[in-house]
Amino acid sequence: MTGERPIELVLLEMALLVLLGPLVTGFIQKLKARLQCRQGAAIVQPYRDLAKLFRKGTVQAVTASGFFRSIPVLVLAATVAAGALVPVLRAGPPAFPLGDALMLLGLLALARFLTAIGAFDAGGAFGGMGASREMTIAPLVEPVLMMVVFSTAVAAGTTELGALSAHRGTSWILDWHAADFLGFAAMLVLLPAETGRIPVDNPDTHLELTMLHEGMLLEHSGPGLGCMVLASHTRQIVTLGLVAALFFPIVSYGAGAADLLVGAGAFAAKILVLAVFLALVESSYAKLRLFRVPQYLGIGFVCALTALALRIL
Amino acid sequence: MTGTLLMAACYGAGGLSSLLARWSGRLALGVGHLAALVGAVAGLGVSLGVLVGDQGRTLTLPLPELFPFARLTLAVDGLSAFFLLVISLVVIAAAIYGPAYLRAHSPGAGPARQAAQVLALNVFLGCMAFVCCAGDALTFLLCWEGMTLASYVLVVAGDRDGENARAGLLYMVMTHGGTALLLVAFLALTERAGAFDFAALRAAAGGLDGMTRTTLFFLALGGFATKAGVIPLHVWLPRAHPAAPSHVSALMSGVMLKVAIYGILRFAFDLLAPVAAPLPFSWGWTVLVAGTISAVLGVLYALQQHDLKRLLAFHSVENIGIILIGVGLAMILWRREDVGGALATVALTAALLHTVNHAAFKGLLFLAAGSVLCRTHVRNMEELGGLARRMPWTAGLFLLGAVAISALPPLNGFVSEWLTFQALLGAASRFHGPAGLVIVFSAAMLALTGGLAAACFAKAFGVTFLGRARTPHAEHATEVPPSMIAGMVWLAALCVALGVAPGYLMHLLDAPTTGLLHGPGASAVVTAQGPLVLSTALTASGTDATAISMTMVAALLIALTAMAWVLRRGLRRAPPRTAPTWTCGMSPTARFDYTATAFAKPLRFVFAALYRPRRAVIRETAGTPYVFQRIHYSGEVVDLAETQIYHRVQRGITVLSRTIRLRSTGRIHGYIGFVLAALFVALLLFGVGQR
Amino acid sequence: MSAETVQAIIDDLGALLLFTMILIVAASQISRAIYAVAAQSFLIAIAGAVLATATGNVDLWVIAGVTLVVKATLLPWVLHWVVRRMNVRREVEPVIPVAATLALAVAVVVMSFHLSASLGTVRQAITGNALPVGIALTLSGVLVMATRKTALTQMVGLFASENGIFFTAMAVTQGMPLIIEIGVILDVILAALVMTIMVLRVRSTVDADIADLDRLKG
Amino acid sequence: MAETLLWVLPLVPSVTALAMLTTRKRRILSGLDVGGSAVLFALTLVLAREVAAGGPRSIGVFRIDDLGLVFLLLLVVLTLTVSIYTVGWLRQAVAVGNMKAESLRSYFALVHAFVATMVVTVLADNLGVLWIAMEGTTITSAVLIGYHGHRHGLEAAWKYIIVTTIGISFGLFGTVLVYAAAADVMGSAGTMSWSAIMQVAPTLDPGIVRIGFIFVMIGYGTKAGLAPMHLWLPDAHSQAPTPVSALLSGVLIKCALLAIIRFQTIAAAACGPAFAEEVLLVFGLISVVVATPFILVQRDLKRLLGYHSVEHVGIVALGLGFGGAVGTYGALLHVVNHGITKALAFFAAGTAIARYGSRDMRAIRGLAAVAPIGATLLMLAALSLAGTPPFSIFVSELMVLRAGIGHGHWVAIAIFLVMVVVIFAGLLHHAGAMVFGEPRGAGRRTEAWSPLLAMLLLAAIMVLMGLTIPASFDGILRRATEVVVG
Repeated sequence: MTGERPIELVLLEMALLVLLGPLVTGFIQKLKARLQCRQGAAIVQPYRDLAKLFRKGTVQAVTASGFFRSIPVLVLAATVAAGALVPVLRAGPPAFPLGDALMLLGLLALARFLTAIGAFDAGGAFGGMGASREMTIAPLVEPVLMMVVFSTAVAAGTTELGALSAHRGTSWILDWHAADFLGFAAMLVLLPAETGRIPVDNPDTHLELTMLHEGMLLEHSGPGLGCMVLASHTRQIVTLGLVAALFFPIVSYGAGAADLLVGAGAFAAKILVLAVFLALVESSYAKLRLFRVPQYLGIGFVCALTALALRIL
Repeated sequence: MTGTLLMAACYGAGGLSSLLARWSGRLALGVGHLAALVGAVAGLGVSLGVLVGDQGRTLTLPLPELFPFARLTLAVDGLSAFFLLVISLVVIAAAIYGPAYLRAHSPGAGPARQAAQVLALNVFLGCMAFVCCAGDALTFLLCWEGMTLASYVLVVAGDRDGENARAGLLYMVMTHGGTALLLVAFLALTERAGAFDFAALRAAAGGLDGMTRTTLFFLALGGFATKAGVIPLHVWLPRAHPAAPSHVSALMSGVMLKVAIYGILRFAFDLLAPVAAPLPFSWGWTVLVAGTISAVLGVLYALQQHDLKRLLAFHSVENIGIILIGVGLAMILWRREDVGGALATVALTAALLHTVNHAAFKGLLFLAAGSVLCRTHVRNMEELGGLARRMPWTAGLFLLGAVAISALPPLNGFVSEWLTFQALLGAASRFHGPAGLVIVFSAAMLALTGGLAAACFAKAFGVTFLGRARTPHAEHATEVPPSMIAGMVWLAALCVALGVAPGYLMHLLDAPTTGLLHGPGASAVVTAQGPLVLSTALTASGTDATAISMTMVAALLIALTAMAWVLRRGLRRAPPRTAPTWTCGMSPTARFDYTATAFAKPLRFVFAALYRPRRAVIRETAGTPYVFQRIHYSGEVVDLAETQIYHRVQRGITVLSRTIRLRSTGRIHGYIGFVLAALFVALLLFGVGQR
Repeated sequence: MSAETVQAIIDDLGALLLFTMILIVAASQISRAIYAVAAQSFLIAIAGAVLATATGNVDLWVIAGVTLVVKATLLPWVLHWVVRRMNVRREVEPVIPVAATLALAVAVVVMSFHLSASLGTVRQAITGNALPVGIALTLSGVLVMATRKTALTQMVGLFASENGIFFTAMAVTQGMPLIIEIGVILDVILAALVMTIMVLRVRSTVDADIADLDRLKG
Repeated sequence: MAETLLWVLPLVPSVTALAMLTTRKRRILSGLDVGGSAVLFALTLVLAREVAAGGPRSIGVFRIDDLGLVFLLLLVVLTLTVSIYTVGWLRQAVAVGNMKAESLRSYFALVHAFVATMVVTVLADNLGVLWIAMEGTTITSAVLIGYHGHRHGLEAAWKYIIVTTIGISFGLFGTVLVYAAAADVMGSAGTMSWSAIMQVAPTLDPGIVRIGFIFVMIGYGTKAGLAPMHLWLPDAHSQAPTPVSALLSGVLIKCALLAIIRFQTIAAAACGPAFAEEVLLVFGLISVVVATPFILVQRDLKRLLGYHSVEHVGIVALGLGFGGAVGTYGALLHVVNHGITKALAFFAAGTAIARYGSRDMRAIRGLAAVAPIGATLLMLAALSLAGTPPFSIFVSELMVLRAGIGHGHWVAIAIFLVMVVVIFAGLLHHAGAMVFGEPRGAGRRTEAWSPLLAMLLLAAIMVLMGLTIPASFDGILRRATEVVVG
């Protein structure tokens, strides 16, 4: 197998993801604004928000229990840990085995689970509503994600993301199999759901009836809310990174600084493409009713299943 | 050897201690559970002795000659030892937890009831332990039925209401039917072998032809599946388990079902396995598909339950399904070198690992639910809420169990499901064509199961422990006594240990895996890169191993948590203020909290085709139809298997019997006529023309 | 007297017995049925006497005598006494039409002859038609019990089938050991007594025929 | 010694019966009752020892071999426990007026006469004597069944006496035919002694023996309660006084089975074992199947137990029908186990009925609350009857199953198991409904000691036989099996 990734590189990549997460969000927001012929906020706006949040004090609901304060911490930790599993700069498995795609999805699921718990804690109707909807969507998204992962893993014979992208090698869209196209299509369908964007969720509104993820954050405030927001930024870029690792080649295998820079550039480009896609989708579609979402995800499911079938048959 | 005897002696003593109830029920409870505890420790010793000791070693202990036609023996090999280990681990917790629970839950219980409970409990434990240690068919059957009978007593002895009796009846009847199948399977072997001990049965099975072999296997599978609660044979489970005292529920759900798994493994890989040939395809595929269906439907039904213990019981159906997926894969792959290789070991390891994991977290969850129950006397979670502040220990431990059962890292549930996934993927990459599709589909279903389980436990934990107390029951709850907490902590520690450092258990799995598969042991395959790393080889060539390290991930999580905690403290040290929850400006009450029904409603819509939900809305309007005085909503989700199969069969039999009974006129002429007719027909049938 | 003659006589007696049985089956009044049974028992006594002379077996004389006294005289008298004692309806009340009963009886006779014909080797072991006749008598006696309402007719049918057994016992085996025969007869008497007592008790407590009670069912 | 015992044994109950007529006092009567039964019990044990030591003995028309010994032991054990039970039961029955104090002596006398006739049936070697004794049991027990003297009792008694008399008149016919076949072989030295006939059995004419056996099967089968000749049985068992029910169901039908077994051996020797086994198998299956629906939807507790006897007699017939050493062993074991368990069930049911004053199971609720011990015993009996370990019946049913599977009667096994499970459901449903739930219609009274003692004795035997088969008893059973299958 190619390109062992030393542990410090893994940590570096993780830190990179955490730092770049808000930037992606800012970029998407800016692009949306442009597409809607608005000026829009600066790309770095998310950083400003975070900085402000971390400087604020905390207001906690009277009914909240002891768990409430630690929820944001755990959520953030789980999400960032997931970030450690995505290959960013170089392909190939890490020097010391850490986790694979299943572990990544597991950590994201853990974060989501804890968020839902936190939403219940305050005891308002909105938190419960948000949690209910989130936990309705999630079980439908996860299997499809897994199937996409399987569809590539069956070919590569591993579920370790680094190894997967290494196996993908320098191959390019040209020699994709039909299965890859279908899998990628499924992934594109899932992306908005996983990143909490239109048409599944609307990150901008706090109108009770439309929001999923935001509803769970209602009772969080100050640094806690900051952690949650940072976590959602990270979650977004981690998901994009997952797609990249699964479907786009990692350009560089060398160990030199130059290779790393090339890899970084390539990664940035890939993320940029996906971000643009998200922005386009979000500004050209309307949000779906909750009970339409399963049908929407159904498209992804069918694509993924077909992709698997093509792999196996 | 001595350990086995000690175990028997302890359970026996525990049973006898029920006599103490004559003087003091409290004393009887204490002594009985203490004896059970010692017995469990002895069992632990025995099993570890076999598992850690040299491979392939088997303890055998002939019992006194009781029946002229069969000699009772005990034989503890790797597989038995492993299940004995699982049993003992949970029994320890239950024994610590039990006395305080029984006293707290039903203070008014008479000594007779307590005596019955202690006696039944110890008989139950002893029989469970010895089913796994049985060395011959008769011992197996006797202990098997003893186990059923004792647990039946525990179910019906709980409370004196008819509900328990009905649950017990259903339980008893279904398992009895299962035992009938087992009887046939066993006796068919014993009559060929001319003896009852397993060695002879093995030898006799060697000469079977394929058809008979498969028939016997499916008979046995039916029997065990009934006990394991595999859909559609599960209907007794969600009724019987909640009816028992909670620590007994923990044992029934966490351990007793596993004994059925033990039976399946014993039959498939040991007794009926052909000599040096792979198992027939039909076996593995049946088990795999049945497991998948049980997993998905089990969790789907669990989602719609509002009775805490019932919900947990349905999750047992789900987890048994997950275990069976692993078992089925192992059956499919075993001895098929072209596809199998070491993968059969991975599958079996996954199944066994999930067995012990499920025992740990399901036991923990049932004990925590029991703590809630004995403080609030309410099982319906809609009437609970806000317990986290009143029972912090119970809440925390329940949360831990919830994370574990939802297969979320870094706890143990994730490990076994990860292994199962790896086995599934490996099999999928080997089998091409429809077979591979089935495998992949069950992998997807397994993923769906995980997600739904997370949703279900978010609901269970959130509605039960968080938010406001909805009823006085919940308001006046207090934390349970330390002994009960200790019992739960023991299992919680198991969950964490198995989750963070699973590699160290693999050595204990060597004996059963090698013993059954005659191949490489679990540790050789799964922890090839050292105990900290779990790795599997997906391709037949063994290259491209996928490797994860639960330990590393856990460490990373802890480090990140510490860092995040610093962040969370904020840059400015402002003391946190408290304010009422925001509810659009209204003053919030408990009625604002999201109920379990509401939480599960979207999923009920999504899976309406499976649920067939029934809902009834009754509107009481004042004079005009536009003014509602009260709206009463009632909805329920019916168990398809129950309504479609069981009720119809039962109704059919009853109606038939009624009609037959009504036909009988009590006139003596009819009686005489029957005698005469019988003679006439008999003479014509047997008498005439045979010379 | 030669074996042929004995066999001939026994066969004729058998035919007569069948005739009396048909009388019993067809009887429309209890008293006639009782007379028919008495006649039947009388014929059996004759059969016993014939066999006794043929074989010189003293036991058979005794049995013939006992049969004459008990079954041809005592029991019919008891039955008559009962009939008078409780003035029951004198008519026999059939459960199914008499014609149907007769048809069944014919079926029984045919079956029994067919049956005994099917075991040829036994022929020489048995005197003539004794076996089929015996089976026919026994079965159609029970047939009467099954198709008649009143308790008395059932007792009549019972005695008729007992007669069948006796006839077979005599003809087929030249008589069972005396002690056994006596015991059997005593048992029959005892049973008859108990039954009579029961009939009378029911008649006295609840004014109904005991054979009509059908509360116990299911 | 043993020979003397052979003719002393039937005398004991007869003498007791006569002695009963000398007094009217209940206590003295009960004392005589228990005493007589105890003496019978003791003497039987001595006899059993003798036989175990010196093999079969015979004197005159009486003969004891291990086959008979099995039934004799069952008989005396049940007689003793019934006597113990009767003490307390009678006190209660007289108190509520079910039994008239002045007519007690006739009751006791009849019971012991009944026992005496049964002893004779078990000991009889001469088939004629066997028949006479059998008719004797019919007459005595008929009077006992109608003892209460009310309408239903008399109806049941009438049905019983008429049907069984018809039945065993067929039995007599069969006996005559077999005797004829024997006389045909032995000539003038023709005898009705079973042991003598067994000597020449292989040479008997198969055709006539076959017809004889069919007659005997139907005849004694009626008495044994095999379907479809069983219809009298639920009536009789439900109407008789409880102790008599226990005797009827525990011993009497077993005596009829003994008669059938005796003839089966002859038939097996004369025309091959296959024929007799076929007949037994068919009737066994019919009995098991026919009993099921009536058990499921039964309301009368004692009728329920009656139908259960039908089922279990069917199981014994199945065991004999499956044949072979295993099947016969299992059948004989089942005879004993069912006798013990069914007696226990009748006792428990009787106390429950007395407590609630009704046989209707819908009226009996929450027994566990008002009479814990009795309720437990009832539940145990029900579970054992349903065939769950660790109770005796499981073991014998296991043996029967072994025989069936060993001989490959798969269809019979399938039907049998399905019925057993369904019956299990029905029985446990009824028992659970009676034992659990809220008690109504009965207050918590202390449970009388003597019925409890009797029941505990039986329960002890039941559990013991479920956990082990004592070597001595096993020996008896083995030799008895040899007697049957040679």
